[in-house]
Amino acid sequence: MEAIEKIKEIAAQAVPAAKIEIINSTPAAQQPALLVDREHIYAVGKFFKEDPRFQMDFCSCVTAVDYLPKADKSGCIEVVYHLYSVAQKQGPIVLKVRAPRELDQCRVPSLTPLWRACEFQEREAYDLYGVKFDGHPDLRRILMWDEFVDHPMRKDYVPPPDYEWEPTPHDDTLQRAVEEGGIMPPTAREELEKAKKK
Amino acid sequence: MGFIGKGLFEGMVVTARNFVGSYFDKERLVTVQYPEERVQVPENSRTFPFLVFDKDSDPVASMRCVACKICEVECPPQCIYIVMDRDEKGKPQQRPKVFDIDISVCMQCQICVEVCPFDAIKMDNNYEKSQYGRFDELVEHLPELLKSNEFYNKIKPTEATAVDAKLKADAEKKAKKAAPAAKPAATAAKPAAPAAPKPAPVAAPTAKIAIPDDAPFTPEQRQWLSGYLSTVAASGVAPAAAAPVAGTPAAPATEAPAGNWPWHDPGLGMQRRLDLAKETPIADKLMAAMAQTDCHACGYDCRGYADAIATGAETDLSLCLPGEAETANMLKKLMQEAGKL
Amino acid sequence: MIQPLTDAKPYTLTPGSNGVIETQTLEVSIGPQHPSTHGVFRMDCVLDGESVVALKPVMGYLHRNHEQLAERMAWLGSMPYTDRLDYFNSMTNNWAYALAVEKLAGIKVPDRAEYIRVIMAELTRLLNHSCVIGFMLQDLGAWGTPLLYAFRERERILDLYEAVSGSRMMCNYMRFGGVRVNLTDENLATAKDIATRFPRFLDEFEKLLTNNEVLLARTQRVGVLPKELAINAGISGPMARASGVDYDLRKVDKYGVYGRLEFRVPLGDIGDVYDRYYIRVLEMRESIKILQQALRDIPQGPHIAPEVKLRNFKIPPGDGYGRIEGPKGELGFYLVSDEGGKQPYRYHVRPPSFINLTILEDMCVGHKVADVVVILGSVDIVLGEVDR
Amino acid sequence: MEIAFWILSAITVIGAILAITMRNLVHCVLSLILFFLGIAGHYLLLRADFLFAVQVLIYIGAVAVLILFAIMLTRHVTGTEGPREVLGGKWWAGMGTAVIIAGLLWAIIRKDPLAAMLPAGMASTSVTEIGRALVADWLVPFEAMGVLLTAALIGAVVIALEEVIRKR
Amino acid sequence: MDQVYKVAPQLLKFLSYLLGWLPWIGKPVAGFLSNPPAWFLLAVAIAIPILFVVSVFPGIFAYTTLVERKALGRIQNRIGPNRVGRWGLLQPIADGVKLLTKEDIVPRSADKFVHFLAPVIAVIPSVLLFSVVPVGAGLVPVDLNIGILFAFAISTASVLALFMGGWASRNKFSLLGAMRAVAQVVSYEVPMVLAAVAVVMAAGSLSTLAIAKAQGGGILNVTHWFVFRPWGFVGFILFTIGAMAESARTPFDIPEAESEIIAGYHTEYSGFKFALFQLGEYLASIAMAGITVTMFLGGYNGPGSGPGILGGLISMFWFFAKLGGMIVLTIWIRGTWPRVRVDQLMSFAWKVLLPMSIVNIVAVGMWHYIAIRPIAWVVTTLWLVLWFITLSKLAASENIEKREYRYAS
Repeated sequence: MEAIEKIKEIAAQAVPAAKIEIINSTPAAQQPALLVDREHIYAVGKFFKEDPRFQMDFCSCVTAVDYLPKADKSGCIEVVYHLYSVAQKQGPIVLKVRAPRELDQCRVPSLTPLWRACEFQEREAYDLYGVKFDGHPDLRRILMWDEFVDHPMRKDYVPPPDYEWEPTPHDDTLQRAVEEGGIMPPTAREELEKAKKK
Repeated sequence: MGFIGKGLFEGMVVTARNFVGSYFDKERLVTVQYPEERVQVPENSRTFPFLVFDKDSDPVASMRCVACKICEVECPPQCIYIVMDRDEKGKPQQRPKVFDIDISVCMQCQICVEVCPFDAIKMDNNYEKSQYGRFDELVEHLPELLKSNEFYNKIKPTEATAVDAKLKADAEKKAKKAAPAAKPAATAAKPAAPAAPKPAPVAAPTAKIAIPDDAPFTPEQRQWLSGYLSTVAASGVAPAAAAPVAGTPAAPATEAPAGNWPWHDPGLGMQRRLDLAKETPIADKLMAAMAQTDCHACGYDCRGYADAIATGAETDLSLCLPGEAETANMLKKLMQEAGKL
Repeated sequence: MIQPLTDAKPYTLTPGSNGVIETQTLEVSIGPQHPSTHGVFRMDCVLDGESVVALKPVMGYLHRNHEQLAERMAWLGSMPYTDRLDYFNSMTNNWAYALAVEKLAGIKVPDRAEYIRVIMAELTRLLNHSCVIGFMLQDLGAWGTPLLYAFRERERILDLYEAVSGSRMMCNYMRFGGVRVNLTDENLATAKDIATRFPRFLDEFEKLLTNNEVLLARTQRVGVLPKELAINAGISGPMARASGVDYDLRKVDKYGVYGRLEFRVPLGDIGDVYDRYYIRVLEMRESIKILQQALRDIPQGPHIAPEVKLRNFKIPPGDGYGRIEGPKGELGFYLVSDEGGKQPYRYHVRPPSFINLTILEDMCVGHKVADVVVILGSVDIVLGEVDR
Repeated sequence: MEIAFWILSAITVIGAILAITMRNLVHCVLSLILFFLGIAGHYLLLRADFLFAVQVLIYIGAVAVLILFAIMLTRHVTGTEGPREVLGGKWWAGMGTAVIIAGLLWAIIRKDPLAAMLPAGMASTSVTEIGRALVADWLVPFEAMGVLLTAALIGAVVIALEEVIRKR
Repeated sequence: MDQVYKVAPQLLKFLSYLLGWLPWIGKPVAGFLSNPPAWFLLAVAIAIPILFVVSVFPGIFAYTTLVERKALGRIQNRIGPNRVGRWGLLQPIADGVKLLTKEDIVPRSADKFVHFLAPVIAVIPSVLLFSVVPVGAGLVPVDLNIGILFAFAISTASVLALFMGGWASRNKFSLLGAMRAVAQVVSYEVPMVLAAVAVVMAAGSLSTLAIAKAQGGGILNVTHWFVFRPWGFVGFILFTIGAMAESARTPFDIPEAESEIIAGYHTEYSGFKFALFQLGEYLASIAMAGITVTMFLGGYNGPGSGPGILGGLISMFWFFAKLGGMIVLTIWIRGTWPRVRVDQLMSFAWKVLLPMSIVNIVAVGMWHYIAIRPIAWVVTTLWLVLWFITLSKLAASENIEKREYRYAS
């Protein structure tokens, strides 16, 4: 595998319109990624898959990361693809694509047409992060049930008050369980309420 | 190959051999008749944690736990709940008043054992913990949790021997260190080693014990706690042990009321604590750099250790065990900033 | 161009197009409570008589948001939780997570620890493969006999695990930079004993199964997965190799000390259930070879890198992906560290059994309902890992 | 014997009536099986053991099961509750048919009692006699029947296959 | 029944002798019994076989389940039931009590009447089957001259119960199970009957007693068993396979394949109805084993069997020993083999078993017409072996291939 700068150059030549940026991993991991804009991620992916120098035929891992807005920069949801080549036994090429955090704008093109491996993983990213993958053949929730409303892996997700009573009173969850009507045995509820009155 | 059915026939030979073998060959019949027969569990086998104490005569006083809450913080499923014991003035004692482990939540990962700096919590190998209830029955409290060091030596001889040796070496080292450091007046009164006997519990009975507002409790817990402490104090259960044990110091020098240190909360992060202590004298800043567990791993409580450093009575900056290197580095930095180092 | 997408549409199970199916089809929900879905897993099948015309896997019944749990605790805190992913192979799960963290933090693992890890991983592979074959035969209706033989052998391996790590299944054994406790000579002797004994068990197992005509008739040319689809769908592990995909991370990445050990990677040609069964048998035989080499070569030395702290372990900001060849396939961890670095900002598991399920429908359509459970059994899923 | 005859007759008649009046198709067939059983019992009463076995084997074991199998593959098995109106308003046609058949039967039996038609000893040694009759005396018709049935079978297979091929 | 009718007066006399000691009613009862009227004799003669069948065979069923569980356990390197009584001997009773006290659940949308009727009907044919099984020399509950045919006729009726249970439960798995059961039982009937035809041709009678009698004699009453003839051996295997399929035993247990369709037609049954289904199934299986023994394994014949009290007892011993052997064989197979698929089951029945059973009938013909035994042995054996090889090659070519595996370089 060439150095990441070289790869970026090759990809930029192949898809001239694409805006590609290099993002570094931890110093030790040595897995720098290519951040591609939404419009061209499909083309770049297709290039890496089909180009004889890379032949990235194996899309190993697809996931999303939620970056909350910070003081200096706005937040985003980042979808990460780890590509490997089975044919040439090389990799990874890490592709990243970013979408705004707002649910209605949070959409990126699906790479499922390129790699079937993305089918379930993109569904998972949709389910847990609310990223809509345009062109996905069957974009439904996969881990959460169909009636579930929110996307639980987002960093600003607030779990609903369906706390199941747990005997260790080690934090304020117990308090919440009383106030919000979590699931607990009636005896425990009585005791808690008695203690509260006192 | 051969005729069709040969493989089927060979399979039947295999099962027949196993059928017969199960009557004669112990290798084939691995089942044991459980309640009557038991498999010897390996020494390393672990189930749920217990707390080690050293002296059979007084388990509570001789328990190794100092309620530093490291395990509570590190426990992945958060099944440990610790309330530190305090005397009537609200001064922390070096042991837990409440130590609960919810074994319905505990996942037997033994991370609490690994992180404990005092070798106070160890893994049991008793797997027969079934109960008839789903809730309170599955919470183990201090009395059930306390097991003697002999018991520990019995179930895990190799490990316990090593632990004992280490504790002994530590104690000796501490003792040696304490001897030359005994010159300054402030330190002389401080307890010498964590392994030394703990200060006795609450002395004089008082009518009402109020839990300080900054103690890490929910209002409800606080209310309950203060009520409980008051009753304990009033009924005079504790005073029996009031006579000072050898080596037990008198009350620490810093008798300032346990209050008005907003950073004195182990739940806060280092940065947050330092922020809270921004406009305060150096001693308070030093205190804020500590882990706030009042675990006495250093030989003081957090206040005392900070004062000792500030006055120059204590020069070793790496004594805060719960705070680990983070605290040590910060202490060094603060001291450098204050120009004392 | 971003194509506009209508909201997630409710899916319907009307099979085929232009009136291919005329007779009344039967929609059967196999699972979530079903003897051979290996847990709480559901397959919505449309049957034409006994033949499957459409099948949708439905999962998530065991979803516990493992990733979010991990994002709320320190790096070490997730280690015992990885045991619960694929509860058959906690050792390899530990390794995968430790490997990913070591990759991010740049920790060098001592040699002895690497060898211990290889020993444990290969024992896990033996354990997993033999049990999977047992479960598959259970699905085939063999009344648990092969399964219990596999369990009999697994028992010895689990005893070793307990002696080493303290627990039989939830080992929590690996640490960043090594393993938690060193192997004693006694443990090594036990492992050697297992390695010498296992081939005998495999011979017996094969005699019971490999030439069994019923098994052959039930598994050959059933659930065929072509090589191209296997690669494209990200299938990994024995399942991919049964389809002829030459991709074994032990050979490709040479992580740990696999580069120093000699072994071969068996490949199938057809990719049906029988190939998946037999590739596992062959892999077990290779694993025994690896075990013997590792037990022979294991050096003395520390079992854990001394500089790695247990508490307040920190990783510099950035991300990284570490993967190993688990018994079920490529098990990877994608980790992101934030400022502070005391806990993962993002923690993602790439579970092999989840991704291997992608092509379940492709493999099942056209076969009988009895084959569906066998195909599922040959995929080798553990719901703890699928649902996380 | 007399009592057995009446009981069996009652079973037969009730089975027959239920078979045509039940709403639920499956119940109809189950009633039909009851009817077949009654008939089989009559055979047994007449000491026609072989016929009894054949009745059970073929009518219950094969015919009824085939009907059930066919019903099971259809969509609407159950109707609403209550007896069904047989023949609509044309009950008189059915009654007329029944009366005519009963009359004919009565006339035939009166003229030439069945007992007289049977060869002596036939009733008791059924199997051997039947076997001999089928493959010795009536060999040609028997074989012809066999060929006919085989042809019918092949025809059915061809029709079914055509359906399958057309689907593909 | 005829035999019982003959010994009934003696039996009653003995009984009257016993009861004569009783006060009050002893005398009149003894008088009545020692000189019984004809109708009472008949009633007793009818009642005794019925009582025998109804008490002995369910008992065998109960302990078959225990033996099955024990043997399967040992095959799988487990211990098996051993908690209720010594060696788990009271386990069947505990099971019975458990099933009796369990809640009887009927699905809300089920066809209640048919759902109720199905387990009842499941038991009746199975019990009736025993009426033609000779358990000892001349000891058969009813010596029908169409015994074998009767057995087949009755056993087909059992499929009705499966159908009713599966259909009435209104459960898709039940329905699938019922469909499988019906298809399976109907198709396996054919090769089974044809395999029996060979025996009937050789014995020259449909009566089970006559067939058993025909296998007596020879060295130690053993050598004349039909299983020791080429056609008999093949017939035995064919019939055993057919019987196992008919009673849905592994590897033909697809109507209740637990890994595929939960429990098939009895998915929605619980408590005692479930027990009745099991009872019917096991009884049918045992009865089929009994008929197999009668037709191929010499029935009650064995060293020492014969008429008279002692011979009769020995013959009973041999019958039950062989029956036990057959039961153990089915258990052994159940512990070893996987299950076949439904289409394979069908194609096996129609493409292998059916031709083979027809071939077997031809072999019996040859045996009958070749007077010199050694030649008959050679010719029939050759004929059967040739056909077997051809058919197995044909069957194997469809499904089974030999594979070679390569290693990545």
